[in-house]
Amino acid sequence: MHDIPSFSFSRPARLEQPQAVRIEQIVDEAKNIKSFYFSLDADCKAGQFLMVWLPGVGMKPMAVSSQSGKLASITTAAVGSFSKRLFELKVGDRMGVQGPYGKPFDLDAGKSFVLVGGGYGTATMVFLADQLLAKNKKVTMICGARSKEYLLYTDRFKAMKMETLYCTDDGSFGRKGFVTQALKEALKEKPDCICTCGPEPMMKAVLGMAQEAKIRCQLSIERYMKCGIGICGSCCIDPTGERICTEGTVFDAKRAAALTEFGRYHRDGSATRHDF
Amino acid sequence: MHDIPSFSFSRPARLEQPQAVRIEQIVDEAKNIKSFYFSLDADCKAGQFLMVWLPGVGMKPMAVSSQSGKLASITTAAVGSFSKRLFELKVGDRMGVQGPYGKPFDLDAGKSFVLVGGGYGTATMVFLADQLLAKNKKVTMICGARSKEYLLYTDRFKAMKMETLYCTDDGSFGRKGFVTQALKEALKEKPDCICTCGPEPMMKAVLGMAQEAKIRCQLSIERYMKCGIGICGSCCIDPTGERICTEGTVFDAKRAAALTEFGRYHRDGSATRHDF
Amino acid sequence: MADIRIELLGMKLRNPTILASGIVGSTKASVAFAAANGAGAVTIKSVTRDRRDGFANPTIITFEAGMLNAVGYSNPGAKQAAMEFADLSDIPVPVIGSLTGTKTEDFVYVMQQLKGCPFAAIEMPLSCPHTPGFGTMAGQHSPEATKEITKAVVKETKLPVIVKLSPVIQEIADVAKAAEKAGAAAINMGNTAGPGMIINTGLKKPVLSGTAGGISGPALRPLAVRCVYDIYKAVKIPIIGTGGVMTGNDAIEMLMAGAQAVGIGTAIHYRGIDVFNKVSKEIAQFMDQEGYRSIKEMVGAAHA
Amino acid sequence: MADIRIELLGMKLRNPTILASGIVGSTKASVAFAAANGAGAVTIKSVTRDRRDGFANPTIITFEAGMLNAVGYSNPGAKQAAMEFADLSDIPVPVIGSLTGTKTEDFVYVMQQLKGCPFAAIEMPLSCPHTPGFGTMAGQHSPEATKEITKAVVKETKLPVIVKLSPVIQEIADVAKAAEKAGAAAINMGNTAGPGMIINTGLKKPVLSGTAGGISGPALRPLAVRCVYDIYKAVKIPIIGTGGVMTGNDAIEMLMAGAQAVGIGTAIHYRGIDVFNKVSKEIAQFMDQEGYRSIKEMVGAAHA
Ligand SMILES: Cc1cc2nc3c(=O)[nH]c(=O)nc-3n(C[C@H](O)[C@H](O)[C@H](O)COP(=O)(O)OP(=O)(O)OC[C@H]3O[C@@H](n4cnc5c(N)ncnc54)[C@H](O)[C@@H]3O)c2cc1C
Ligand SMILES: Cc1cc2nc3c(=O)[nH]c(=O)nc-3n(C[C@H](O)[C@H](O)[C@H](O)COP(=O)(O)OP(=O)(O)OC[C@H]3O[C@@H](n4cnc5c(N)ncnc54)[C@H](O)[C@@H]3O)c2cc1C
Ligand SMILES: Cc1cc2nc3c(=O)[nH]c(=O)nc-3n(C[C@H](O)[C@H](O)[C@H](O)COP(=O)(O)O)c2cc1C
Ligand SMILES: Cc1cc2nc3c(=O)[nH]c(=O)nc-3n(C[C@H](O)[C@H](O)[C@H](O)COP(=O)(O)O)c2cc1C
Ligand code: FES
Ligand code: FES
Repeated sequence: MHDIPSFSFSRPARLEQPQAVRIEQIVDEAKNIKSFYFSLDADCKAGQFLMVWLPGVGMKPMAVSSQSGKLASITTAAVGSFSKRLFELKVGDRMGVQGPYGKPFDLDAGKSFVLVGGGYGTATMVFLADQLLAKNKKVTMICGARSKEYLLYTDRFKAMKMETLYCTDDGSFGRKGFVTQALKEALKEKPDCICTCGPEPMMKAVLGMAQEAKIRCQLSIERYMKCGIGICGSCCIDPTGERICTEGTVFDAKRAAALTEFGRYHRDGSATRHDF
Repeated sequence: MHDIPSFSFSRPARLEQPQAVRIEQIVDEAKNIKSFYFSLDADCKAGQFLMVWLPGVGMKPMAVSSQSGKLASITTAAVGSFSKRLFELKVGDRMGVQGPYGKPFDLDAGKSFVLVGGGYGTATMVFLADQLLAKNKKVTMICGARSKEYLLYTDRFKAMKMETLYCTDDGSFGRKGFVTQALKEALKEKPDCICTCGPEPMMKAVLGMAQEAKIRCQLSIERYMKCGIGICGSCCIDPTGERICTEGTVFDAKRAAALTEFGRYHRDGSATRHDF
Repeated sequence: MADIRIELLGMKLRNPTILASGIVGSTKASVAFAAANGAGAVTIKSVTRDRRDGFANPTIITFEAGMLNAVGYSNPGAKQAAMEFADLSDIPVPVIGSLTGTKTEDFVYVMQQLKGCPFAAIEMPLSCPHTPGFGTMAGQHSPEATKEITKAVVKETKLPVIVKLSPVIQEIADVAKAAEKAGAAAINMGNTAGPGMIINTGLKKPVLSGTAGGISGPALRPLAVRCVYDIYKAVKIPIIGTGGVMTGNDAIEMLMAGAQAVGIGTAIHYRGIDVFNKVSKEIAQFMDQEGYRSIKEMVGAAHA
Repeated sequence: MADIRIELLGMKLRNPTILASGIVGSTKASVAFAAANGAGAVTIKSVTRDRRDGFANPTIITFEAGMLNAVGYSNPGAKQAAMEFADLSDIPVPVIGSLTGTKTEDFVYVMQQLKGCPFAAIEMPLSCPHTPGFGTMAGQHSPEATKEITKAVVKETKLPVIVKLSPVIQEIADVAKAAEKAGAAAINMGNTAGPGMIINTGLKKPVLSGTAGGISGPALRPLAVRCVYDIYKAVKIPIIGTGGVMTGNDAIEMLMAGAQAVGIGTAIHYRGIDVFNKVSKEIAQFMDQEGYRSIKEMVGAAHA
């Protein structure tokens, strides 16, 4: 009945609010690293994150580290006030979870993938491996950590149909040295795509190697996040102003290489700059 | 992702606001009665009404008197300030239209129908005849008016595949006398259903005859209406409090007979009672 | 099933949903219709000293986030209303009378006229945002005016008096305290917000004939919840939380903010006249799932 | 196609959509991103004297009728902001600086710090509803405070100063007049409403860490339109209409109420960062269909 154009648009069906979930299981993954399992009524993809809310404490972005049916998990490193309070939770306790958010990895970027994870970035890589293997892709996983006790998911990896290469700075498990060493070797097999998530200097090195070898590369980038939904701007990156929560978290090599800020500095919650 | 029931409900998709429409055609139907045609992007059913808005003047309920494709019409009697201003509009002018609202007639209440219309209530009856004939029902139309010059749709009726009986108080056209006379005869053919819309004393008489003859009967009832959407309560009828705009306009004989107010009194915009 | 009955101002309610004033409610039959569809209690449309036609139509429209109304207190006046509501014996739930006016004397006059009606409580809006001479347009929502009008009406009746506040004042707790001090038995928090305006771009005119109207429905809820939350900290008298309650979860938000019952109006448009039954069922479902045994356990829970 | 360019305070805008303050905007890159997606002009996030972390997260959530935020003016402080926005030569549209403070001296101080930045205009919110010490929580939205702060900042700069008002005051025209008298070059009408609160019923807590937050998006639009309509009758300086503009039709409602341009924030969530392009296209489409040749023809049309 409109003579006048009504310009209707489809409203987001989901309310962007935390929902109360119950913790079903807690797994000690490594020194100061735990996974928290809870039921989640949403489909997550590798590279996406959830906003996790502890009332009175805060709300932080956390990568999805697994999802099987309705059971999903995050994997958290105890580093500061939020993560330490999260560690005090027990099975049966509740927390708020919102999301998932962010653009995920492209699972169809080839047939063979090399995944490079460092620190809790491995959370994203193990979930990506799950999803790639489900699509019958060939996967090589490279994990780095300071030492054996910081290595994540060693049991989960063992049960997965892929090659896993461990690197520790002190040689306490797998090879001694950086993941870049292992990656160099893995590149000899000419994989179709490299995916990486971890400390930014590590990702920057991986990106350089991929570009040199002319192999496709996808990176999951982190920035300070408040809203997760593209409004607050705290995750905007120089010089394009793209929002990591919305245009990211996953960038391909070309888009990542254009980010002058990448590997050099980042901003905190007040938008104050800090060098890496 | 809800642990907590979210109790979602489907929100009405349509905004209940008048939309600006352009008057495409104006037809002089009878003395002080005109039809206004305009394009309407909604499906109307007989028994439903539109809210017609003239900015600075008012907004009034008007029965749908036809719809063919996107072209719909109302038929208005010039009686007071609103309708007289409506009569000043020309082809190409704009007005606001909102709706349609109300529960329509049940077209599947039988195979043969007798329709009894009086005054501008005939607007509803002619549209109902259109819709019944489109469903291959047998239709007999009975129209009443004071005199020939007040009879509506005589040309439209002629073109329709049904019998039409005219009654005028002064015998200036068709038979002399009330529609009840003609209805009495028509009932001899044992129609499946009587439908009526018009002055309330007329409808009350029709209802009585239908009940006596044990023939199904549907009535389109009017009450003062402000919102048309079931909120203001100005159309609530005694003793059930049903809203004519929402639970009506069409009532079957049983429900109508339970309305102690029907045929006896009605309320104005301040809810002050007036006897018929 | 959880027990969703409550006691409020001596009234026993089968559930905490109350038909808000002015959504139907001008006639006894219309509030009976809401009762027949599950309301725990019903409020009549506000009555003024004299008969009022209110604003010309359009008076009620919706937008994508809620509803706008500028009805303008149309009602048949105190004397006719007193007749309409003289006998409420066939309504199975408590009926709350509502009255308003432009001057304190008018409030008192209407109260006197309605004395013979068997209402369970009396409510007074001091908070309509769009009717000249009334509510916020007349400054009735200030702590001072609230105190004066409340005192005068409380003196006039033995019934508990509910004062209905406007969510437009940021220091809402001050107004609630003024009402409490003046003898109010409860706060209804509250009325519509705004006023707001919708312009039809094709006809280049504000749609409501009153140009601006009170905002109700989903758009209003967070504002109303915040006000209930603020008032709960400030007063001891019970609060009825009104504004945008659509679902059981919305009702529970109100309860957790500090309300003991909820008013429901606009939701009738979104979910039908039986929204009272639906919301009550959803409240019970929530309680069963979360292990609450009584409504009381949830009241004010967000303050812990 | 219709000509949708406008002139506002000496700025030439390719279309009447302006990125509202605080939706992205802390960095040059972030406002450039909005410009790259069609904004006719962009506003930076408000800057305060000192660095502020703002409220803890959650700071931004949505509900079915809009958005709630209590960010709390997080920003790196005036000195760092002055460096961030020192060179704007690569941004293809006018950039509006935004500053705020708790005291008049702070407004002046930030203005002095930002003097070197090539902004096209300066905007000052006196209207944040949820940050202690600022806006309505500090009474900055009264006519008196508006006058004092505006005067002080206007003295400090040659740039046109836009004063951003709060929709919570019913007598909004008085505030706009105070701003005009004090030398404001334009009114931005306006900021978020409320504040409002959302309680998570499972965790029994207000979701925002600031408990209450400003209401934006569709829920706000009728309120903002009404305020623009009221102000248009009271002042001669141009108005930027901000609040719940989602579509071209919404923008035209603002224009017809009396705005010369529209601010857009929350719609980025509903329709993506390119909402500026979308709304501009829809405005042009409407104009073509209805036969308008310039934006000017629509400004204030609802008052005729
Ligand atoms: C997309 C994304 C995915 C993430 N996934 C995980 C994950 O799977 N596991 C995990 O343990 N952590 C993850 N983080 C980091 C996590 O959000 C927190 O930063 C971390 O838990 C530290 O918070 P804290 O309060 O315990 O420590 P703090 O002492 O408050 O912070 C330690 C450091 O964490 C960073 N940080 C703090 N708050 C944020 C924030 N809101 N957004 C981004 N960085 C912040 C800052 O660099 C800070 O210096 C992720 C971050 C992002 C952006
Ligand atoms: C469901 C319904 C369908 C209607 N269909 C038609 C129609 O097809 N053609 C037509 O000409 N009229 C129709 N009407 C009546 C119409 O709404 C107006 O009442 C009529 O146009 C007179 O308005 P006025 O201002 O010109 O005269 P007024 O002098 O204002 O009113 C004359 C009488 O009309 C009645 N009336 C006035 N306003 C309303 C109102 N808002 N709602 C109901 N009754 C009112 C009152 O009994 C009043 O005494 C219908 C009414 C209803 C409720
Ligand atoms: C059409 C309409 C008429 C109203 N009339 C009155 C009234 O007469 N008296 C009153 O106190 N409140 C009146 N109100 C306010 C409602 O009682 C209620 O406080 C408000 O609508 C918010 O609740 P809701 O969102 O559930 O509708 C009216 C509201 C609407 C929508
Ligand atoms: C997350 C967020 C942050 C905001 N921060 C500011 C701010 O720093 N300064 C300001 O003047 N307004 C701020 N506002 C208000 C907006 O500029 C705008 O006035 C308001 O959101 C209404 O417009 P919208 O409905 O288009 O979002 C903020 C709004 C939001 C949603
Ligand atoms: S986290 Fe707010 S815009 Fe990305
Ligand atoms: S016209 Fe308003 S309820 Fe029927």
